[in-house]
Amino acid sequence: MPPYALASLPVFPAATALLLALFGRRLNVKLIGTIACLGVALSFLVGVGFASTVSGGAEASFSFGPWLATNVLSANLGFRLDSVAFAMVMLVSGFGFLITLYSVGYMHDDKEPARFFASLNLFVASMLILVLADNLLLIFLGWEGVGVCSYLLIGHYWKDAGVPLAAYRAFFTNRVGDLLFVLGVAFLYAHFGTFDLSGLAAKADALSADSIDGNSLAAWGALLVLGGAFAKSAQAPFHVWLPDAMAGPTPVSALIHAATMVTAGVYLVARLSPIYALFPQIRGFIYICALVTLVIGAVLAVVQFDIKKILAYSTLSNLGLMFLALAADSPGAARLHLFGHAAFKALLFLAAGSVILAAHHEQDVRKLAGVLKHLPITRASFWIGCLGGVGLIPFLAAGFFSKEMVLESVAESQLTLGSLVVSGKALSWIIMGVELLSAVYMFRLLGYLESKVPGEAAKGHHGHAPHETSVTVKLVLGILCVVGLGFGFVSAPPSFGGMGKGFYALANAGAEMPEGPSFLHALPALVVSLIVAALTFSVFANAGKRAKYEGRNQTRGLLAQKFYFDALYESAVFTPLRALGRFCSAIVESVALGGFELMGGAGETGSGMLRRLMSGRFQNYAALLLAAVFLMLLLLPGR
Amino acid sequence: MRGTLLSVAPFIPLGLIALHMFTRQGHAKLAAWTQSLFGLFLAALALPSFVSDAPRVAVDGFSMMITGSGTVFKTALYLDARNSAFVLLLGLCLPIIFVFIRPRTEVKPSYYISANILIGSLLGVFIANSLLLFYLFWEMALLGAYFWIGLHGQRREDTPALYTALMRFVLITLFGSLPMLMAIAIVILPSGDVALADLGRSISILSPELRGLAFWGFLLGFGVKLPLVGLHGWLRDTYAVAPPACRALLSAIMSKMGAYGLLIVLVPAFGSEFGTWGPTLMAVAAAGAIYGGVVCLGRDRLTDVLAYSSLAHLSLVALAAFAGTRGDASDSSAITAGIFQVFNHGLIMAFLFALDDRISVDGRGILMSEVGGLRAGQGRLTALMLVAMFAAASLPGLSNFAGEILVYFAAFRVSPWYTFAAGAGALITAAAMIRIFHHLFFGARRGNVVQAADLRIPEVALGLAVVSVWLVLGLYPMLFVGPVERAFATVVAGVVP
Amino acid sequence: MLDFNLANCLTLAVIVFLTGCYGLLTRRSLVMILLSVEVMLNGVNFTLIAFNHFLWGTHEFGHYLYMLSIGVAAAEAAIGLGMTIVFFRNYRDISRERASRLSEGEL
Amino acid sequence: MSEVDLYNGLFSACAILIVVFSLMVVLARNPVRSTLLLIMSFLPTSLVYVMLKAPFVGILQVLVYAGAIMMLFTFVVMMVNPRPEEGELGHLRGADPVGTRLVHWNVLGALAVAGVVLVTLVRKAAESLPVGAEHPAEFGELSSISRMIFENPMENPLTVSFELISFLVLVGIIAAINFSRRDPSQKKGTP
Amino acid sequence: MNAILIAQLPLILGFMALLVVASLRAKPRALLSTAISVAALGATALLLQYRVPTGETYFGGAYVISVLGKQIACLCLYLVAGAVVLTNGYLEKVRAQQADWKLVAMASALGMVSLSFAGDLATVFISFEMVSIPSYVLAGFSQRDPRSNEAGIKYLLLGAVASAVFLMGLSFLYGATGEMHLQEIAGKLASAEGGQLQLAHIALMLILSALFFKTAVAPFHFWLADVYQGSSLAALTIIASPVKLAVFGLLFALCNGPFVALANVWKPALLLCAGAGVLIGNVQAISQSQIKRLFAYSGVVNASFILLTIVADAPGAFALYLTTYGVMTTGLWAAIMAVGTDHADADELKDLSGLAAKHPLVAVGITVLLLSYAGVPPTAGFFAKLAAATELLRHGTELPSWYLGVLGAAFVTTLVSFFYYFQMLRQMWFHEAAGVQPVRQLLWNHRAVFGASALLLLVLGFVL
Repeated sequence: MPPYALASLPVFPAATALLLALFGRRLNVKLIGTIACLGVALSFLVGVGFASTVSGGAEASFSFGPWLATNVLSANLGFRLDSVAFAMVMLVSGFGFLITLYSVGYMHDDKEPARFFASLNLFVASMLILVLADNLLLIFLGWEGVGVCSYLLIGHYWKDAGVPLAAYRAFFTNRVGDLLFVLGVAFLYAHFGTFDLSGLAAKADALSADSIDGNSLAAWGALLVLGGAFAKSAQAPFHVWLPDAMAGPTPVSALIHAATMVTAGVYLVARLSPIYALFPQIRGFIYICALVTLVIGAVLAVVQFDIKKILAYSTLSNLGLMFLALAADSPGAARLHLFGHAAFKALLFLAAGSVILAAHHEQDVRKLAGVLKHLPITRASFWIGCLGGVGLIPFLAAGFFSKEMVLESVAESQLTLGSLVVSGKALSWIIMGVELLSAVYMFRLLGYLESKVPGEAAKGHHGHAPHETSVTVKLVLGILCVVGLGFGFVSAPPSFGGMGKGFYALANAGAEMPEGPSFLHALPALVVSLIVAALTFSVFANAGKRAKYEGRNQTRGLLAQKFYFDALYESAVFTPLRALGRFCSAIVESVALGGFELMGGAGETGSGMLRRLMSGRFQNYAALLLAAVFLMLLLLPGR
Repeated sequence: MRGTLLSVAPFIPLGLIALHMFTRQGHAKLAAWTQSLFGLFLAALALPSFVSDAPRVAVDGFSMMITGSGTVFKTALYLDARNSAFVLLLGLCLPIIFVFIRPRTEVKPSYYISANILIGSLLGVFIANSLLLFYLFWEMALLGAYFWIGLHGQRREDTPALYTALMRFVLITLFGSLPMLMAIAIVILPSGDVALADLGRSISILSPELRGLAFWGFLLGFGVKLPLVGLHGWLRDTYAVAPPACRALLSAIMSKMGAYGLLIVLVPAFGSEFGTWGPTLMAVAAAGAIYGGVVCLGRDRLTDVLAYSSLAHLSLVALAAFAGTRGDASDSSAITAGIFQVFNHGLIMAFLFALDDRISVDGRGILMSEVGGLRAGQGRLTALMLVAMFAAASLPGLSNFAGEILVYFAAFRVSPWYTFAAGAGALITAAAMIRIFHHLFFGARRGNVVQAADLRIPEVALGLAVVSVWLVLGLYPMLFVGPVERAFATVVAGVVP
Repeated sequence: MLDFNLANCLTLAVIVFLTGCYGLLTRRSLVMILLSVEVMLNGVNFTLIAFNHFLWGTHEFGHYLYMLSIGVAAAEAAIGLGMTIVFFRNYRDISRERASRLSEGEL
Repeated sequence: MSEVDLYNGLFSACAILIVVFSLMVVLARNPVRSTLLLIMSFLPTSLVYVMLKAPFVGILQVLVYAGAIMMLFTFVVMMVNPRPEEGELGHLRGADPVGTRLVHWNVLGALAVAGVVLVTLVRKAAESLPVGAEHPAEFGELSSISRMIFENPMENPLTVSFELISFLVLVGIIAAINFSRRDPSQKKGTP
Repeated sequence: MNAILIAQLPLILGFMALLVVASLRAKPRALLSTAISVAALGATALLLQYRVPTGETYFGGAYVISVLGKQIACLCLYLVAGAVVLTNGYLEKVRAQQADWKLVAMASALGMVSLSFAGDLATVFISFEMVSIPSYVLAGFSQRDPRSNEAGIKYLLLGAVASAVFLMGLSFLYGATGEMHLQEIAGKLASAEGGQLQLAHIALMLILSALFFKTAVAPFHFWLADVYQGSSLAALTIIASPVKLAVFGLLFALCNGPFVALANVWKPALLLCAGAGVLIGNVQAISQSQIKRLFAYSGVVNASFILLTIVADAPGAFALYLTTYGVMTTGLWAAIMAVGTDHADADELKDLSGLAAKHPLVAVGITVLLLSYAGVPPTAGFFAKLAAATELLRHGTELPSWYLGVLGAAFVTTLVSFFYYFQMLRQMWFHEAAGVQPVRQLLWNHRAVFGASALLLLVLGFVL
C-alpha cells in the first residue's frame, strides 16, 4: 500500500459520517447502516493492506504538511503506521466494523439512526486519527474527537431521564482530562522541544531516571498527560463517568466504553512509556490510582443489578489492570491486555445487547434471569466472554495470558511513592484477590442469566418468548465468539505453545515477549478461581439462594454509594462551583455594578450638596463671590 | 483595484442608510439581502489577503491640520492579513445576523439605519490606519449601538430596565474610551496623527510618565470594550436588553474592537510595558476566564450564559495578547493566536446568538430551570446549535480548537500557571454552556415556551456553510494562521511605512 | 496720627471697600445693596488716585481711570435702579428675599 | 505745625470721617439717610483727593458723584419708598433706632479676618515700594488732564475709551427707557 | 486712514441708524431692525477680517491688532449677528422691544470688538464694561417677566461687585507698573520685584477673579444657572456665548501677554480652577431637570477646558475651542427656541421627549449639538477637546506636575457629562411625548441658524 493510503484510513469513516449527518435523515436504517459499515470496512481493508509493510518491521508514514506551524509550536498533520499502530488500527476498524454491523440490527427501530451511525463513524475516524497520529498534538485532535463522539453517543436517547446528565458527566470529565492533556503536552514540548512520538521516545531514552530532575517540566508534563489519560481511561479519581456512560446504546458501550476509546489512555501512556520510565514517583502514583480503580471496579461489579453496569465496572477493573502494567513499566503487558480485554468485553457487551434487545430494553439482571436459554448464540457468547473475563481457560478465553503477564510484571516491580515503598509481590497478591472477585461478578451475572427460574423479562412479551431477531446481531456475535476464542490462542506465550510471540511483537513494535508463566505456576490460582466461579454460579443460578443475597442488598451504604465518589464530587466540586456561580452572578456582579451605582450615588449626593449652595439668594452668591476672590488671593505665593 | 474597493467600503453602509431612509418601514427582507451582499463584498475584499504573497493595501485619504493643536489628522485605510481577519469576520457575520434574526414586529427604518451606523463604524475601526480616524469610528460605533438599543431594545418585564442598562453601557464604555482618547492625545503629541504601524516609533520618544499614561489609557479603552474582567459591568444588561441582532453584533464584532486594539494597536507598540506588566495582565485575563465560566454556571438564561461565555473566551484572546510581551517578531504567534481566536469566537457567537433568538416565538430568553426538551420541535436548530456549542467549547476539528491550542502554547511560554488557570476557565465555560444546552434541549419536554418553527432549509444551508468554515480552518488552520503571521512579521520588521 | 502715605491710603481704601462688602452682604433692600457697591467703588477709586500720587507722578492715568470708573458707575447705577423700579412694579417691594425665585428648586 | 504734620492730621481726620460715614451708610436703617450719608462720606474723600494733588478729581467726586449719581439714588429711593429696612420682618420694626440689630456678627467676623489679611498684604507691598518721581507742574489740574485726554485724538490712546464710555452711557439710557416703558403687549391689547 | 476705525464704522453707523429708526417709529418693523443690525455686524466683521492688517497698533496703542483678537472679534460679531437673526419671531413672544434689544446687542458687540483689540488698561476696563453692562440689560430685558427681572438684578449686582474687583485689580496693576499699555506693563512686570511684584500678584488675582466671574469659571460660577434660567433664550444667545468668548479672549491676552512673567502664579491658579470646574460643573449638572440650568453647568465645564488652552498658551486650540463653543451654544439656543410652543419655551428636559418622532431632523440636529458638547467625534467638540488636551500635554513640562491630575479629572468627569447629554438624547429619541408639547411651526430663522450650526459643528473640526 502506498503511504498516502494512510490518509484515507480516517477519511473513509469521516466521509460517511458527514454524508449521513447531512443527508441521513431521509434514509432508512438498512441503507444508513450499509453506508456506515462501508466506511469502516474500507478503512479496515486499507489497514489490512498495510499488513505486509508492517510485518516486515517497516513503518509507513505520510504527512499532509504542517497542521500548525508558528513560532511557538509546529506540528505536522502526519500519520505514522508502525506495528503498534497497525494493531490498534486493526482493533479499531475491525471491531468498529463488526459493531457497526451489529448496530444495524440493534438499532433497527431507532428513531434517529442516521445520527447514531454518523457519530459512530465519526468515532472510528477520530480513533483512527488518534492511533495513527505521529505527534502529540494530532493525537490530541483524535483524543478530543473520540470524547465528543462518546458524548454524542451516550446522549443518543436524549429524551430519557438521566441520559443527558450521563452524557454531560462524560463530557465534563473528558474535558478536564483534555485540559490536563494539552497542558501536559505543552510542558513536554517545552522540555523536549518536539511533539513527535518517536522523537519524544528517543529523547527520553537518552535520559535516565538519575539524570533528570523529578521536578522538571518533563515531570510535570508527564503527570499532566497522565491526568488526561486517566480521564479518558476512567481511572480513579476520574472513573465516575464510565458507569454512567452505559446510558448510551449498547453497541456504543461495546465499542467505545470497552474496546477502544477507554483504552486510548493506556495506548498513550504506553507510547510515552520511555518518559514514564524516568519518573518512578509518577509510576508510584499510577500504581495507587490503578489499584484503587481495580478494586473499586471489581467490588462494585459484584453488587450491580444492571447488566451493563456490571460489565462497565468490570471494564473499570480491567483498565486498572492495564495501568498497573504501565506502572510496572511493562507496556507490552498492558497492550496485550488491552487487546484481550477488547476481545472479551466487546463480546460480552454485544451479547448483553442481544439480551437487552430480546427483552425489550430490560437491563435488570433480576428480571432477565434465565433469559439465555432462549438465545443460543448469545448464550455461547456470554460463556466465552465470561470465561475470558475471568481468564479461566488458557486457550479458549481471551484474558488469561494477558492477565498473567500483568501479574508477572507487577510482581517484578515495586511501588515507590514518596517514602512509601511496596514490593510488587504484595501488589500481585492484591491483584489476585481482585481476580477472584472478577470470577464472582462474572459468574454471578452468568448465574442470573442462566437461572432456572425466569425473571419477568425472560418470560417474554405478548406471549412470545425472547428471541434473537436480527441476523447481523447473530452474525457479529458469532464472529466475535471466534475472535474471543482465537485470541486466547493468539496471545498465548510460547511456553504454552501459542502464537503469543508474534502477536506480542506486532503489538509492541517488535519487542521480545517476556517468558510467560508456566502452566504449573498459574495452576493454583486457576483452580481457586474455578472453584469460586463455580460456587458463585451455583448460588446465583438458584433463585432461592439468590433471594437471600438480594434481600441484604439494600443496606450496603458504601457500595450503594459507589464508595462515595459521586457524592464527593457533587459536594466538593459541583455544588460549590454552582454555588460560586450563583454567588458571582448574583452578588459579585451586583456589587461590582453596585460600585458603579455607588459612584452615581456619590455624584448625586455631591450634586445635592452643591445644590444647597445654589440657594437662589443674592447675598449668598455675593458671599461666595467674595470668598472666591479671597481664596484666589490666598493662592498667592510667599505671603 | 483592491485599494479602490477598500476606500469604497466604508461608504457602503452610508448608502444602505440612505436606502433605508427612503423606506417607510424597516424592510427585513431587503435588509437581509443588502446586508448579506455587503457581507460578501467585505469577504471578497478581505479574502485575497489570505493568499500568500498578497500585498498589503493602503489608501491614504486627505489629511489636515487640526487648527488648535498643530497636530495633523490623517485619513488612511489599510488592509493586510491581520485586519482582514476582522473584516472577514464582519463580512461573514452580517449574513448570519441578518438572515437568521429578523425583527418580529414591524420596525421603523431607524432599526436598519442605526444598525448600519454601527456596522460602518465597526468596519472603519478595523481598516482605519490612523489613530484619530480609528477613534472616530470607535465612538461612532458606540453611537450606533446606543441608538439601535435605545430605539429598538427590549422593554419586556423579564429584561432589565432598558435605559438603565443603556446608560450603563454608554458610561462604562466611555470609562474606557475617554482614557484612551487621552492616550491618543499623548501619542499624537510629537508628530501628529500616526499610522497604527508607527505607533511604536511614535511613543518611543515620549517621557516615561506619558508613555505609561498612554499605555494604561489604551489598555482601559480596549479592556472595557473586550471586556476584561472587572471592566465588564456593561455586559450582562446590555446583552439582555439589546435587540437580538444587535446582541449578536455586539458579541461577535463589537467586542472585537477591543481585541483589535489589544492585538494590533497596543501589544506591538508597547513592548517594554508589556514586558513589565504582561504577566500581571495575563493573571487578569486568566481570572476573567475563570470568572466568566463560573458566572456562566450560575446563570439560568441562555442569553446570559452566552454573554458571560463571551467574557471568558475573550479573556483567552486577552491572554494571547498579553502573552505577546516582547512585541517583536518572535511573539507573532501569540498575536496570531489571538487574531485567530477572535475570528473563531466572533463567528461562533454570531451564530449562537442568532440561533438563541430563533428558539422561541417571542424571542424571550428562556430559562433552563423552566424549559427543557426543546429538541423535539427543533431538530435542525438543535443540531446546528450543538455544533456551535462544540465549536465554542473548542472541540477538535473545528477552528476554535486549533486557535485555543495556539493560545495555550503562546501563553505557556510566558506563564504556564496562568495558562492553566485560563484553560480551567475555558473548561468551566464549556461545561456551563453544554450544561444549559442539555437542560434546554434534551430530556423530556418541559415548560410552556411557544417554540418557533424549525430552521428552514436555506437557513440550514447557511448554517452549514458557517460550520464548514470552522471545519476547514480546524483541519487546516495554516490557511489562516500563516498569512496573519507573515503580515505581523512584516509590520514588526518595519517594512511597512 | 496717621501718616499721609501710600500704605495708609491703601489701608483706608481696603477698609472702605470692606465696609461696602458688609453692606452688600447684610442689607435687604436692593437700593441699599447698590449703594453698598458704590461704597466699594469709592474705595477702589481711592487706590487709583493714591497710586498715581505716590508712585507715578508724571502722568494722570490714575485720574483718567477714576473718571471712567464714575462713568461706569453711573451707567450701572442707572440700569440697576431701572431694574429696581421694574422689580418694585412687579412686587411692590424691593426686598432681596423676593429675588430668590431662581434657584435649584427642591430636590 | 509743619506742612507734613498738617497733611497727616488732615488725612487722619478725613480717614476717620470716611470710615465712619461709610459704616453709617451700610448700617443706617433708612435708605434715604444712607444715601445722604454716602454723600457726606464723599466730602472728606474729595478733600483727600485734593491733598493727593488731584483737584480735578476731587471736584468730579463732589459734582458728578455726589451731585448727579447720588441724586439718582435719592430719586429712586423716594420713588420706591422702601420701608425703613427689614420691613418684612415684623419683630424688627420699631426696634433699636441705631440699627444695631442690623449687625451680622458672622459677616462682620469674616470680613474682619479678610480685612486683616488684605491689609497686611497691601501694606507689606506698599511699604517696600520706591517713592515716585516728582510731580510736574499742573499735575492733576484741568489743563493737564484735558491735554492728556484730548491732545492729538487719532494718536491718543485715551480717545477710544473716552468715546466708548459715551456708548456705555447711551446703553444705560436705552436700558432705562426700556425699563420705564409699560408692557408693550398690554398697550397692543388695549386700543 | 485708520483701518480699525473704518472697520468699526458700520457698527457705529448701524447703531445710530437703528437709534434713529427706533426714535422715529414707536414700533419699527422687526425685519428692518434685524436687517440693519445684521448688515452692520456683518460688514464690521468682514472689514475686520479682510481690511485690518494684523500686527498694527492704532490710536496710540489703544488698539493692538493680533491674529487671535481678530478671530475672536469676528467670531463674536458673527455670533451676535446670529443672535439678532434669531430674535425675529421670538422677541414678540417674550414681549420685548425689538429695536432696543438690538441696540443693546450692538453696543455689546462694539464692546467685544474693542475688548478683543484692547491695548491699554483704560480700553480694557471700558470695553469690559461695554460687554458686561449690555448683558445685564439683556438678561433683565423682559421686564414683565419677574424671572427675567430677577436674573437681570442678580447679574447686575454681582457683576458690579466683579467690576469693582476688576477695577481694583487694574488699579493695583497700574500701581505696580505705572503704565497703561499692556506691552509696556509686560516689560515692567518682567523685571518687577519686591513690593511691585507683590502688588502685581494681588492685581493678577483680582483681575483673574473678575474675569473668572464673567466667564463663569468655577468657583465663580454660582450665578450662572440662575441667570440662565431667568433670561430669555434671546438674551442667552448673547450672554452665554459671545460675551463669555470676548472675556475669554481678554483672559488669554492678559495671561499670555503682560502676565506672562507671572506665569508661575496664574498657571496653577487656572489649573486649579479648571479642575474645580470640571468636577463641580459636571456633578451639578447631573441633577438638573431644566435645560437652561443644565447648559449653565455645561458652560462651567467648557470654561474649564478653555482655561486649559490658556494655560497651554495655545492660541490655535483656544480659538478652535471658542469657535466650537460659540457655535454649539448659539445652535443649542436656536434649537430650544425652535421647539418651544407659541407661549412658552421648552424649559424642562422632559419637554423634549418624543421630539424625534415629531421632528426627526430637528432631533438629528440637536443630537449633533449634544454630541459636540459631549466631545464625540467627528463633531467639532471632539477636536476642540482633543486640541486642548494635546496642547496642554505639549506644554506639560512648564507646569506643576499635578497638571496631569487636572487633565485626568477633565477626562474622567467628561464621563459624567455623557450621562446628562445622553439623558437628553434619550428624552428626544426613546421617549413618547409627555404631556402637551405641541412644537410650533418652525420659523425659518431658527431653522437656518440651528441647521447651520449643526452642520458647522460637523465640518468645523475638519475645515478650521
